[in-house]
Amino acid sequence: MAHKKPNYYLVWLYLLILTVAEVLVAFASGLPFEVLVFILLGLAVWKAALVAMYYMHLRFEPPRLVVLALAPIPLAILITIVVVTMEGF
Amino acid sequence: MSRAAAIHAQAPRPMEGIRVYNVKLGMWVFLLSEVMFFSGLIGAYIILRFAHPEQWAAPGEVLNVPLTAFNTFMLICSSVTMVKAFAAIEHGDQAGLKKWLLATIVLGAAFVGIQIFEYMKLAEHGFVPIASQYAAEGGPLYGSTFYTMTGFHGAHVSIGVLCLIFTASKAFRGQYTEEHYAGVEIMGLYWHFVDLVWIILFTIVYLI
Amino acid sequence: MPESASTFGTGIDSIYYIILWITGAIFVFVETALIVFIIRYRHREGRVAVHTHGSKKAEIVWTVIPFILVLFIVYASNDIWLQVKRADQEGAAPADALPLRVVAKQFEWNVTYPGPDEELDTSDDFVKRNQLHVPIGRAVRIDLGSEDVIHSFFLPDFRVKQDAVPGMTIPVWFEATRTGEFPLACAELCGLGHYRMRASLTVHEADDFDRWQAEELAAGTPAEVADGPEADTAEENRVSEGEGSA
Amino acid sequence: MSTTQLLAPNVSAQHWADPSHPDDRPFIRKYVFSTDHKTIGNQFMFMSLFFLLVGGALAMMIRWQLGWPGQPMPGGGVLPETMAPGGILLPEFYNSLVTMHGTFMIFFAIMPLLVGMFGNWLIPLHVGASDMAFPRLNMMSFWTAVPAGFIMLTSFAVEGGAAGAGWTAYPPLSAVPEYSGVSTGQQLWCVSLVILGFSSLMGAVNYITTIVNMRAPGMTWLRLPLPVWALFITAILILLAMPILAGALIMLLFDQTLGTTFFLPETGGQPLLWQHLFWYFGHPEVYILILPAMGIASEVIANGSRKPIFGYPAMVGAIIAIAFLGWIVWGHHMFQSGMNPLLGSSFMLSTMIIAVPSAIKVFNWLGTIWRGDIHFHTPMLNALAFVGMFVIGGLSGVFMASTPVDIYIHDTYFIVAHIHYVLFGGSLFAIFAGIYFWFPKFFGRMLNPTLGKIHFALTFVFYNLVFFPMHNLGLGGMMRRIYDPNQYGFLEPLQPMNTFISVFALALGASQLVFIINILWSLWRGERAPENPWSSNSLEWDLPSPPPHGNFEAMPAVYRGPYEYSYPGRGEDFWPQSEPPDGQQVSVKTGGSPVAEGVPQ
Ligand code: HEA
Ligand code: HEA
Ligand code: CUA
Ligand SMILES: [Cu+2]
Repeated sequence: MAHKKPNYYLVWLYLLILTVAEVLVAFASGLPFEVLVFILLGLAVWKAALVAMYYMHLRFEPPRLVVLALAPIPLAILITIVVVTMEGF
Repeated sequence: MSRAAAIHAQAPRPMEGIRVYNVKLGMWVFLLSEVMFFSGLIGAYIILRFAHPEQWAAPGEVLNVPLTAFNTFMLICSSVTMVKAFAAIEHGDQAGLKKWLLATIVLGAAFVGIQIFEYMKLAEHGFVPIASQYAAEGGPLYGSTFYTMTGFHGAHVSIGVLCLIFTASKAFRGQYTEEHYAGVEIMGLYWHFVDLVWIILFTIVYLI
Repeated sequence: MPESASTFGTGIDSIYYIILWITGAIFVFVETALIVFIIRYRHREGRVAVHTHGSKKAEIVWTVIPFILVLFIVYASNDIWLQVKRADQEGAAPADALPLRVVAKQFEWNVTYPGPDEELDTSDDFVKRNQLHVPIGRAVRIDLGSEDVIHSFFLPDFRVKQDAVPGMTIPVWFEATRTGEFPLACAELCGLGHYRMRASLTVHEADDFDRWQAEELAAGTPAEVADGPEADTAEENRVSEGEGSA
Repeated sequence: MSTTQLLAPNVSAQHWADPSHPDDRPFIRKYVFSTDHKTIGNQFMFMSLFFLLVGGALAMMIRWQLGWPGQPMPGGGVLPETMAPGGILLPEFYNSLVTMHGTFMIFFAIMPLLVGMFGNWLIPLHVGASDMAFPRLNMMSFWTAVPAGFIMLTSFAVEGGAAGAGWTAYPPLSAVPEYSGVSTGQQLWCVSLVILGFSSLMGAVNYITTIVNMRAPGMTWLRLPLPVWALFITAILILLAMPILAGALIMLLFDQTLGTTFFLPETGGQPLLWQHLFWYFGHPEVYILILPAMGIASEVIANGSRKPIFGYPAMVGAIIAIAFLGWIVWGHHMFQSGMNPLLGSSFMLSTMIIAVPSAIKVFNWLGTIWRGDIHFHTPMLNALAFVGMFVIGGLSGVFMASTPVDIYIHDTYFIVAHIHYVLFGGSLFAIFAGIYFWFPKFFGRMLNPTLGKIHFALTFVFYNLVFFPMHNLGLGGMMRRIYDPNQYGFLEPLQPMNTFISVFALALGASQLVFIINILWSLWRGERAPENPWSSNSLEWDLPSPPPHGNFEAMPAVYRGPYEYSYPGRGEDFWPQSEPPDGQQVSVKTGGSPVAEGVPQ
């Protein structure tokens, strides 16, 4: 292996803690909906990033592959933003 | 013609592509289109929900969050076992490979099982995608989007399990080695991706 | 294009002609260049092509010029676009507009008139099928809806087109500048009767319009459309008989 | 993983052609279930040309109805009662005709021709590889496209007839049988396109991997022939756009069959949601249909005018720019749909800006023939026609991009004119150019130039007589997809023009017979093709026609860009990419595969 192996169990622990955190935030914290959405999405993205970086080894791949892998994200975000901005319907 | 002169100055050298072997690159490229597929579904979900918030019951009211949280836990575990299998074969540890692959299969299958169970419970409660027969709180769009998104993810997991079984059978025939483990690696990529999608879906479908 | 019969029609046409001139010029320029080069540089014994990989300068020129041109077109188009389409926004449509409701369904247009009180959903409303009557020189504001599929409310002479989408009520406005009878067409494929989903728009002199309205009320035109196909499309109106539409 | 594994994965496991022992694949592996990219390319060619023929035939019926409304169609008697009793087309059948014409032409003719055929023919040869990265996947890609097309065809035969909601299939019309009178046909339409999506997806994965990873030594990004660049970007568009369509189609299918209501307003569904998803796929799709055509045109024009392509980097940049902008303009199909007008304004801006990279391409083509030494071989003629016609189509696009003007011309024949100027005048002429150009390489025989020129002349003239007047129809206010314009008083004066168009449309269809005959005749009787009939530069022309299984005998080496024509001080006016500078010897081992061991299999 060209790179030093990450501690997979540690990542696993992270994911669990974050999941628990999510559920707690969603139900136990009386936060207003807008804030809630924000935090929850943040946590979800964080978890997703962990999986991609360590389990899918993106962190240890040549940069060009990383670029490739991130390519569709803007598009995905774009369509969502545009459709959300249309109080037109 | 300085430009033209420069043209053949460069001697041929072996191209390196992007230093990732074909099968792996191919899998990554395929996963990109998967990202777009789920973005499409999620985008639709967001539009419909923005247009008709009243059709969505409060989180946990209709959907069984504890059960699904447990299911999420299992899927996350299956990711660890998968990556351990990969780590094992990288060092030619055949036993480890088999052990971890089997573990992944079990966890994956369990996830699908629990999801089916969840569906049946929900259906009893009148939570169905069909507008005409919808009985639960909220409105039919809630059900339609829920079943479509989670259903397609479930399908991906099921396919993943089948592929895992295939991979495992090859592993048991000792067809992977320290040098030849591409099959395991791309299997892992797909599996982790499915996990990743679930992480997102769990949040936006169950918690928000 | 048919002569414009609405206040903003001429404005829209002028944009069309601006674009026609710009693109026309480009068209002539490009095609002549193409033809001239083709003839001028056709293969001849002993002709050698010039070996060049291009010219930064030239490329910058023909990147910047089109860019400016299109920005100009956008700038020229935008105001009138918003004026036409944002019927419910401040300053777009005149405030004193006459409110009407048009509901499309396979394959007819049902027009609800507010009656003398000029208020929709009041007792003196009345409904006509496939007949749109408006006064001249006064803006009309139409709440456009659909009962079944997507149709498109198309008044060629008025440069008005707006899809009628089921589940949505979309505001449309225009102000007639000519009296007479004009076609109202459906421009969005809406089933096998799409090709004949037509109606007529009649523009009256103001007092003439009131007279017409009075007559209709006297004749006791219903506030609800009687179902069943309209007379002149009754024969061969397959959907409302055969497959039975909504 | 050790660096040796990372290095040059492209040289690993390529099975180069071996002249010493003959290709001994059994017939079925060689011609039917072949994994050879050249064979698959040929298969795609025959399949798509067949569907082009089908689409054309449907167009002929459309034109008959519009030219002579309500007249019994000659030979129409053979059609069943449900379509054309006594040869008179029914309105519901007309809707199916229009829908299927658009569907076949876009999804089963032009797309597989440009992507399936040229993609397979050109990519491995142009980058100097022995085959695609995943030959078996490649084969599957073709053999999933076939059933998709078959399903689409059979939908004509089912109860209620073929899909009739337009190729854009707007719900509720497409989702509720009661509204359209079509049920099974519409569902088959969705299923077929989902399957086709899989096929395209497999192709795209293959192309991207091959181009990124399997370029021969010296084939740097800026030495790639433009068709490969175009196909690379196109593959990315397919990869990211097709899944969106698949998702939307599946939701539509659920609405049709399960009773969900994604697009049905009664219980809160959004008809506009479909339009957003469809066009979010749809506009990238139309660039999928033009970018490869642009690449082919560039190749042929540079070759025909014996000049380096004018501004190669700019050409590449323009392709990328068009593809990127293509993602943020979809709303221009929805200006009149009830979408927020402010959104309309921003979509107008982004749409207009696409004119800029397109301008770069057009003017660089002009720059390429400028002071060239133009040889008018059939491919060149078609390529020049491509430039001329694409400009017309593009400029008419600018009218529609202007929101106020679009109010009037939306859903009129002005749009139909635009469609055909970009798709026929653009894509199809480029396809003709490409077929005339590469046919010899892949079938070992030249296409007959005389027939070729006749075909070109007839097509070019009739094509313009058919589609240019459609602009006027549109300005006259004639709506699309109408079965009988004469229902409207204000359209009756246009009938003579419609008849005129129809006459030449029939002529246009007929003149395609020349092309068919030319192909069929040349396949067996055509004169044998030399290695390099057009004295062109790219790698495939070093190989025998047709190239052997495995293409090259060893990893080829590349020394320069693909467009070094008329290089000063050289004997001949072309300079193959693989020719080593000033007579230095090619070592067969160039770039060899010492680093290949241990790449995971
Ligand atoms: C190959 C396919 C293809 C291509 C390349 C294009 C290219 C373009 N299209 Fe087209 N389009 C279609 C296929 C295509 N289109 C189809 C099939 C439909 C109908 C869908 C349906 O059924 O509803 C459609 C519909 C369509 C619409 C919707 C119309 C409506 O329904 O109301 C619009 C609106 O903006 C549009 C715009 C454009 C523009 C701006 C371009 C631009 O990319 C064009 C850019 C090119 C040029 C501008 C010419 C060259 C440039 C110069 C010579 C430089 C100078 C130019 C200027 C300064 C202006 N197209
Ligand atoms: C690439 C795409 C393409 C092509 C080539 C064509 C070709 C033609 N189209 Fe096309 N058309 C569309 C794409 C295309 N069309 C689309 C997308 C629509 C919109 C659909 C909708 O509204 O939903 C449309 C709609 C459309 C309409 C509008 C219908 C309506 O709105 O009511 C009309 C009407 O005249 C028409 C006519 C024609 C004609 C006469 C041809 C002629 O050019 C046809 C001439 C014949 C051929 C080109 C076939 C020749 C065969 C070969 C060359 C193959 C050779 C075979 C072998 C060697 C085996 N088309
Ligand atoms: Cu209503 Cu077309
Ligand atoms: Cu478009």
